Amino acid sequence: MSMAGQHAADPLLIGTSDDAALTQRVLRPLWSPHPALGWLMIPAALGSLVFITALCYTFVTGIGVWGNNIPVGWAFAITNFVWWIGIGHAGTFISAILYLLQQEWRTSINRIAEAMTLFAVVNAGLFPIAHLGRPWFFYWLAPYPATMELWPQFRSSLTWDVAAISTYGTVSFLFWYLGLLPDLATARDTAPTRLRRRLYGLCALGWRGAASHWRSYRIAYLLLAGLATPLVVSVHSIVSLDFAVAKQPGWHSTIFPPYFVAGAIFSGFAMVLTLVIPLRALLRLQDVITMRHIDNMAKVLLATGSIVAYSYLLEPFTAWYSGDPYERYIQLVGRPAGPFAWVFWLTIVCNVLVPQVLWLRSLRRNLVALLIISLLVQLGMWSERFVIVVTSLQRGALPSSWSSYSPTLIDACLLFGSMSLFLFLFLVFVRFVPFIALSELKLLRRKEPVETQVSP
Amino acid sequence: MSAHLHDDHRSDGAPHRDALYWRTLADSFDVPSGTREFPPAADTPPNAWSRRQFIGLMSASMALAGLSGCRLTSDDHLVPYVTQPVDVIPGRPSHYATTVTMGGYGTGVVVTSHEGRPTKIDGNPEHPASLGACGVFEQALVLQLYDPDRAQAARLNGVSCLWHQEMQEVATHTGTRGDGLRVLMEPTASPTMARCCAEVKQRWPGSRIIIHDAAGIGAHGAAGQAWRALFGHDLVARYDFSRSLIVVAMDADPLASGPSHLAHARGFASLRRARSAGQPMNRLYVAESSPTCTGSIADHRLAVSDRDIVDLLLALLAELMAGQGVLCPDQRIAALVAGRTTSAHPSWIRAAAADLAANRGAGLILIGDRQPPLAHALGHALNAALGNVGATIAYGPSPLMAGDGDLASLMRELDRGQVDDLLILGGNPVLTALGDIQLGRRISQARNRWYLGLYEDETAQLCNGFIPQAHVLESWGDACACDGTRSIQQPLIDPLHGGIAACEVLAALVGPPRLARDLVRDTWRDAFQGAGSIADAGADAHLAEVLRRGVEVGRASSLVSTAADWSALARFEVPQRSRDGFELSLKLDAKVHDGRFANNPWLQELPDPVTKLTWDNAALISPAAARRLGVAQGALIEVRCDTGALTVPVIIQPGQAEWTISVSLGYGRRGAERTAADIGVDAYPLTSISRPWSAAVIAVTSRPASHRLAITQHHWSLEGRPILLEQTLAGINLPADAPLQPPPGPSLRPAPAHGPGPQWAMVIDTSVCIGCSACVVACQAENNIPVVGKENVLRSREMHWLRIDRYYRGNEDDPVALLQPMACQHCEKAPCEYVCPTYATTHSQDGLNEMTYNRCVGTRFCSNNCPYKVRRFNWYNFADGRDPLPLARNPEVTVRARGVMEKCTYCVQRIRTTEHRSLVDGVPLRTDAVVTACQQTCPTQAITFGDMTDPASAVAHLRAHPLAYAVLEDSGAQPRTRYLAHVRNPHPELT
Amino acid sequence: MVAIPSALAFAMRQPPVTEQGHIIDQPIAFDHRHHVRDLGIDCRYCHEGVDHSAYAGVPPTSRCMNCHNQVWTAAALLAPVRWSAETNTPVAWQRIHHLPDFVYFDHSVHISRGVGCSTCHGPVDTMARVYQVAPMTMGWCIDCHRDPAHALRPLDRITDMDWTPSAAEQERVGTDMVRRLGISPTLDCSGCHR
Amino acid sequence: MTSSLLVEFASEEQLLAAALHMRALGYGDLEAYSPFPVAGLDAALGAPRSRIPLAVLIGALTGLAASYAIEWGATLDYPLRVGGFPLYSLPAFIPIMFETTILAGALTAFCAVVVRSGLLQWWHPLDDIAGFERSVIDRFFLTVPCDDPDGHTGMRCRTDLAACHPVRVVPVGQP
Repeated sequence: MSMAGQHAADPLLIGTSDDAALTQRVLRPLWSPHPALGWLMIPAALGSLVFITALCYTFVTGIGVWGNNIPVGWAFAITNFVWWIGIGHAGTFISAILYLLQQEWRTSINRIAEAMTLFAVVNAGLFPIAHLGRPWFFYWLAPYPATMELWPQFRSSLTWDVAAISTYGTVSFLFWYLGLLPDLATARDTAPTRLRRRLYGLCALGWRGAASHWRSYRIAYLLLAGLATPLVVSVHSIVSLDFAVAKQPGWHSTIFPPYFVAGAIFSGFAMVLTLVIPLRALLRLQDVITMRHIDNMAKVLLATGSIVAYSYLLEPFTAWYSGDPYERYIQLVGRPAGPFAWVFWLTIVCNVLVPQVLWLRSLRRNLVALLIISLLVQLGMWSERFVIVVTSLQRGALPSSWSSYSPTLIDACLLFGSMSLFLFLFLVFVRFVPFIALSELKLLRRKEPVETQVSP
Repeated sequence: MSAHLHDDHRSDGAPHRDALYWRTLADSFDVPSGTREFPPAADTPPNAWSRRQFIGLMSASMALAGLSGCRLTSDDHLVPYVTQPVDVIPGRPSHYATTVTMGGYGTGVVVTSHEGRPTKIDGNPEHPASLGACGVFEQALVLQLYDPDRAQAARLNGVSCLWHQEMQEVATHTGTRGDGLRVLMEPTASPTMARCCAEVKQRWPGSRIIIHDAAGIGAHGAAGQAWRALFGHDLVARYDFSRSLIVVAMDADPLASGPSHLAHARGFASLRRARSAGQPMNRLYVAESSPTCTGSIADHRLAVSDRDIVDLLLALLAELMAGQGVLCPDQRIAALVAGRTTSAHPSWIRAAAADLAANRGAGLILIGDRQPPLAHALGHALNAALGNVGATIAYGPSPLMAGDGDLASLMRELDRGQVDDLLILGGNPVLTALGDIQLGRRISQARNRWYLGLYEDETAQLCNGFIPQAHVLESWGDACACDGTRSIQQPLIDPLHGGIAACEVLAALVGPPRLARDLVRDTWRDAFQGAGSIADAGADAHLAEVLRRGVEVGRASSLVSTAADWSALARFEVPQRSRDGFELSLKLDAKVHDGRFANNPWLQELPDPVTKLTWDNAALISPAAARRLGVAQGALIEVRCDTGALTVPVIIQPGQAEWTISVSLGYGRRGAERTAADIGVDAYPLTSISRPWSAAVIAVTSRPASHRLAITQHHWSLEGRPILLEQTLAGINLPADAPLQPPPGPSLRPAPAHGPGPQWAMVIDTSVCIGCSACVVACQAENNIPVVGKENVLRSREMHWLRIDRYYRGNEDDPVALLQPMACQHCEKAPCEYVCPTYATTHSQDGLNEMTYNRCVGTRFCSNNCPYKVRRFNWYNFADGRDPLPLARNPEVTVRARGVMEKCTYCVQRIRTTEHRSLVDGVPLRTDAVVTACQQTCPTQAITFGDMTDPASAVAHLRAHPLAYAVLEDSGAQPRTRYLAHVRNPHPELT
Repeated sequence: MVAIPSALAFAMRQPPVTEQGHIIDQPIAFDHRHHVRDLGIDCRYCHEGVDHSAYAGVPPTSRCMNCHNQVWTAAALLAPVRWSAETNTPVAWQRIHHLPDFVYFDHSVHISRGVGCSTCHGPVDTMARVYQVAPMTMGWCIDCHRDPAHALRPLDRITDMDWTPSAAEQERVGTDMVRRLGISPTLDCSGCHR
Repeated sequence: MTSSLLVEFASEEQLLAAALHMRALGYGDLEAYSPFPVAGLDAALGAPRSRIPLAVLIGALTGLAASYAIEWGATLDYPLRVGGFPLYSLPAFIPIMFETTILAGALTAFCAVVVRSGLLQWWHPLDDIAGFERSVIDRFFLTVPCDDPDGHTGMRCRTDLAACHPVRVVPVGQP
């Protein structure tokens, strides 16, 4: 998207006279944290506790405690998994792709987005393991020299998934951590107490901003960005293959990879907005995260949302055009008029209609509206995955095995519990980690025009 | 079960947790040992503990080793016999031929036993009532044997007692004539029982033997009344379906119920396999109120109320006499016909009449046991007029023992206080007695009530004396089939709970207690004419032979000539013209029969052949009635009848007669059986002496509440998909005809390469599948398939590897039913295999789609990707927690733990065992040597299994047949299991 | 990241884990050295099921008494046997060779194909107390199933404890057996797991 | 004996200029410290071309090869028939090969940073100099190793540096 028009309109940085002040400003939340964070942590921690309890209960009793059945072998767990991994895509997208595209406006939000990615991947990684019938054997999906002389079956997209998710998790972490090193060093050298100095110093790995450091740093960061870019695209493509390689009507579709990637970034940006808007207000970050950031993210939301809408249009069309009776039934009857039709229509409303209002500049700049929209989009993306997973399975090839599905309390606990865990981790991050890329901001200061008044 | 049994024998600290199943026998010291002919029961669940350890959560730590956790099983023992029985080879199952009885009639079975543990029941090919097939009830007996709810001890007035002393006590105080002594028993065709009863009568001339049969089959039902009136004595009709080209069944289900249904089904199928236009094929007309298995494959099914059957018969007679010039056997019938003319269903009647007239001597009119005597008489009239009697129908002497009266007579005696000692031998009459007999209330009028029963059921609760009954697999006995063929019942195992056989009780009454074995032997010796030691030797040799084969082959009783005395017609009540309004039609249940199997988890979870309902009974109403009443599936309705009211959930059943509400009996049990408790509603109170099988409905009101019915199939339409192909006899035109199904399109994947050796394949002929579900139970018994309970069935988590899909075509009020047994299709290009990340499901050299439980991590992707959705998942530890009866498990099949997928394996254990035997014995493997459980038990032999690469094999032949097709061929999976299109033989004028 | 799995993979192959050589006390101090080597009793006299059943079988007490009601009738060592026979109580032997319940191993087939007792059970005739010799892992089974020739011997030497041919001899005999008996051991999962 | 001077600057421009100036005067082994990467500094300090890209390429290719070897080798090790697929189903191997390529590459890149820029060195002599911590906040430093025979601590360096308007000059590495 072209920034040309925007430069005049909105600055990316407001009213920070010099580096020292900027440093002071950005690290303030670490040294004198906002009390609200602490209060927020309590419900988040409790929710995480519920999550862990539900996980343990499932682990001990068996996944019969979920609503799954035959034919609906996958339901909430896989829906949550796809949802979380999708959300996790915005981080790397922002930090890698926008970096390569030299989009300056990524600077003050990329750290938050990357952290969000990590925590989303943590959740996403838990569900596939938890959904196994015998989770304690999860490592059978990894190649190791077993005494059984057996190896994983590499034609299964689930095996690909293991590789994709673990790679994505690792690379996202490395990317995040590498970018964090200079700021950890800054934190080390500005930390008020000796203990914190020690701790941040430890994490900073002895970074002291030497030219040699910066040299390898910049090259490596560029390379990581280059590696992460195809990774972002590949991971959700592979996730989509969990469905696309199957014969199951409603899954067996070639547009899944691009469609899933678009959806992933869509939901990811929605999550970034959901996190950034309150955070910005809470910690008074209007001068670092300006309306320009908000506006740009809103535009990405609009763009990806439109791609998603197009996919929604394309899916039933291909089904109809293919003439395949099973696909046709799912797409033209099963989903719009089947047992979970309301979820289907909810998806349409949230993912197709709602984002379109972002054509209006005024709404793109209305924080409350944006917050609501981004929440609706995430709801929509979750239900989209639910529709894909459940309604397809419910209406398979043999009508004799068509069945209903109803989630259980444990299903709900796991879904909302995982959200709490996510929130908890994020709050911890905001509390203890420099959540704005300080060194990059200092660089940015020198490129961008700096205004002095803070826009509301 | 397991827990319960453990409790019994905790004290001795014996090795209950051995991993080698055959060692369970060695727990002999657990059982009070006496002079046992058979090794006593193994009282521990084989493998239960060790399996839990192997496959359970603990094994996580062991997994890397790919081995069992040896450390965990350090108390793992090998316990040999002290003295090994001669006929037992540890690790090799033994097979015993014996007899099981239903409604008194015997069915020959072969029981598989693993070191004294009966695990499976199959038919005895030499027995005329079985011919190698086996019904659901017979098979489920093996589970009943180990039922933990079975009565454990004899008691008198609440305190345990020695039953034989008490019997002698009864004998002493009964006095010389025994006027106050009544024996109430189930119908029996057992020579030994007859002998014992005779001895009782001889000792106490004043005593009376009352026979009560809830099923009302044959001599004890309406048919019996009809025959007695017409012919002057008890008869039993033998139907030869293999020679009946036109079968007209009136409110009858001859193929799936009744003592000879297995033989009927076999005979019927023999004329149903037409695979080219020329071949002879029977045509089936069925008139019934509620769909049955027989009705499901009818060429022309008529949905009429039970009360209209008589009119239908009269109309048929009228049409035959008027339209086809058939001579009426008697004026009085003609008069009757003239008196009642109905214009209903003219085309059906015309077609049936034309067919019957055209096939004189090759037709068969059957009347259901629920119909009044008049209907049976008319049926006989029709058969006689058409010359079917003697051709397709033969009358033989009834092998059932004639009693001195029925419950009604007992009721009167009870009211008059003439009964001092009432000895009830099984049958749970308090539950099954007709409603207005109110036996539950009246029984207390007998001073001394003894009950011999398997369970502490409704009857036991009202009797002050109770004796645990020996299970049919636990005791000696004998029985006759419908055709009088005698067979011996031998015990497979010592009584688990010290059960007593009925004949032993009677014997103890008249003299010193004797073992059933001796009673049976004496009976047979006497029957084997001649006395003296030599003859005895001959008798014993004969007995041994019968024992080995399980049946006295070729000794059917001779036929009796029948000359009907039509004057008897006058004695039959002629039902008045049927009124409008609903009729409540009561029927025996396809799963719990008269209620005796209500505690059998296999049967409770078996989907009803028609409604696919499990763990419940319900009111079947027609879609039209549902519209009229404005009720939906599962809604509660209150049916108020002249005999009482009933509140039942509704099932909207396509093909149900519009004005008939059908409810099956045997539910709503109030006995001590835990499994049966709180399931369904008891409809017996609505029955009455005057109308044993129906009640006039006064009003039907819909209740606001509804009930969750655990139905295993929710969608009945084929949605126009290539799932089930049909063809009419006239339509098939071989060999010119091209295959019904075009060959599959091109595939990107290479053609499947077959390894050396046989390539196993299955062909299922849908033309002869009657949906009786015997195969489903056989599969469950063979493969240790757990029972999951109603809650899980409601979540559609039933575990049956083999299910029978039921679809409907045409309008919902009078639809055509389509049946399709559906199990793993063993696809050449199995979609389940390539999505499994751990090689848990793979393809074997001989073409099996293997499921390796111990390698399964439970991603369930295979099930998601299965077009046929035949895979089943262990959502919980079903096998340990809920599978009630570990002793009934087949040791040849792994008991699946929680979290693994499972499915039909083509009975791979049978394949491998056969292969091993052929290797060891050095004989080449015959392709027909492997018989799958479902195939073995199928009454109509609809299932064929074998090596498809062997041109001589039946499978290869059938796969090549133009009628053969693959379900969902367009999925490209290339299933190994093929089906033969459903061939029908409709009357040209009715199509 | 690589070290831990490989360490585990190594550990799982070690005798302590596979239970090789793990000695267990038996209720009766039965000495195979005496019965097999000294007395030369054939394996099949006691383990009678081995050539026609999946289970080799443990001898019933009556089998012991066949001889021991004649010899050593008063030996204290044999008191448990006599007690078992008198009280009709089976002897609860400790299990040495564990296979998981989902593994269906058929002795008779292996015997009939020329797999000797000692091939898997080792030199039982030299064991005071029997212990597990082979690792009994799936990999160990599979190795023979992939290349049976190195594990086969003439059918008349099945129970021969001293069958130790030279490599060449084994090669010759093995390949000959494979050819003559048309031996092709299954590698299908359902061969052992069902 | 060698000693060096730590020179502090207020802006990156001064640092850059100083670096260029000193190198022009023949001073080698200059090292600069800054709170953010200063464009052109590497050139000014005469840093050699980084070999990290090559390392990453090698690492990535190794990952690719390894995963291919594992997938194909494992399939051959126990050839089981699956869904009628050919044993060598390369297309199905590609996703994992791709992922491992990325993974190995990324790991190499990170390790390369740690190794090449001598991280994991939690203490450094400069850390003892008060005010040096501002190198990660807002100040720019240059270390000039000056080696003069007369023993006087970098007299000439100081004079040379005077032209670069340093905030201050601190001697380091004194015995």
